[in-house]
Amino acid sequence: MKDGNERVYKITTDRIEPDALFGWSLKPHHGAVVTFAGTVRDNTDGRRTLRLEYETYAEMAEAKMREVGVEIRDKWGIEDVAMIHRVGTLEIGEISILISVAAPHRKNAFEACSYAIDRVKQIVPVWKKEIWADGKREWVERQS
Amino acid sequence: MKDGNERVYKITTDRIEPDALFGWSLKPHHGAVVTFAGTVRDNTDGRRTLRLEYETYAEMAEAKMREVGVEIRDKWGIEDVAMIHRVGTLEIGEISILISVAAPHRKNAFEACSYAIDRVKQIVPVWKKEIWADGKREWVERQS
Amino acid sequence: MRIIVKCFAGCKDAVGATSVSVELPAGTTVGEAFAGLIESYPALGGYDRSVMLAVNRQYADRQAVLEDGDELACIPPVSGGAGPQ
Amino acid sequence: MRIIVKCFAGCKDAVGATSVSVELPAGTTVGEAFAGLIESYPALGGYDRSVMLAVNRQYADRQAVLEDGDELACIPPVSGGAGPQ
Repeated sequence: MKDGNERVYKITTDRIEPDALFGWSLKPHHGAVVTFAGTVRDNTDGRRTLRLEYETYAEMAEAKMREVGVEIRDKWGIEDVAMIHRVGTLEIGEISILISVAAPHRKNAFEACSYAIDRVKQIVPVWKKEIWADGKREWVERQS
Repeated sequence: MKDGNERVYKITTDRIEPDALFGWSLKPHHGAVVTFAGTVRDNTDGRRTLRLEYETYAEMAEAKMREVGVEIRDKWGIEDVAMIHRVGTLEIGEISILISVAAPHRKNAFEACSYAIDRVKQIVPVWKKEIWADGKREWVERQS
Repeated sequence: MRIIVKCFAGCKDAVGATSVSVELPAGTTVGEAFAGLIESYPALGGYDRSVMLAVNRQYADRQAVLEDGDELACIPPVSGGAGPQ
Repeated sequence: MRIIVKCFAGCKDAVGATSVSVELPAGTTVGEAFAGLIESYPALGGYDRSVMLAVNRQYADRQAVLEDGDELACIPPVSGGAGPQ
């Protein structure tokens, strides 16, 4: 648990552990921590995936994640948001993105965490390439 | 990561770690894991809390948690729900309840996790006693 | 017939025990049994409107009829999980 | 003036490089610069409607005017996080 106002908005090539952000967001006046982990699925629309390769525009990505944090502060008054996005080669089941939102009450924390991942997928410059089980490699380039 | 259909609905007196349920819920076809941690706050409506004491009707509580899991399967088709509730004496910042919901897509996972904690607070027989900083001790008995 | 009554949180404090055994006439309903408990333990009266009653670990209507050996639980409003909302 | 163009994902493949340096007349807009890139790298044409353009790490309108030393980034639809929805 941290007492200061540290926030984490980070791009990393390291493996992300599911509890990596818990201590960063939790403070003594909080009662709720909502965490979202995006994980690598073994298929997309039924087509088998072998692994994913993520690429980023790192300098801009961290700034855009921070911007999502500012939006959340303005909308819900929630200060304690942390997010980390992994890039490089990821295997099935590994965490690509982890977002943690801590707040005194749970309703806001759920809304803010759901909003955070929606916004990340809109404005944070990270791309993934599907390495399909059939050997093909394709950038995933669609809004979602 | 588990391949079977194990589910966790557990009352415990042990400390709950924030990643305790991650591996139980995640499977290879999932892309989203939403986790809710309820934590002990240092105040209620501004009054200082020293710690909390939780009591349960254990045999019924685990069955009721399982029932919430069945409701989620019926509503969203989500199989992979895990929840653990701690009882006994808890200090500020410790986790009283942890709920993890894993699913192929995130929207359902957020909805189901939020629903899970709402329902737990309605039907699972667990009570907490506030140990106030001023020395008073009081059962918290209100619907919320 | 004889049933076991389990008491939790504030109900436990009102009764002064986590569990009591009571003798009741056959055909007694859940609601009648709780009314009888209030007579024996007047402090339970404060829970008459808010308590939920469970028979053998399932929430039960007050009209439900008890049977010999049943476990009746007095469940004040629950407050598990985290704080309100 | 001279600007740096950064290319990612499919745009990078179309250009064949992560970064190119281009010489442009003063007053060139973001949109004009991208049109010029399509002339040099026709495979970029497929991104004309979907690409977002950023100047110095801020998303920019196509009408924005570039300045010497700017970093222009060609950003195909992003696909970070987890799968769709």
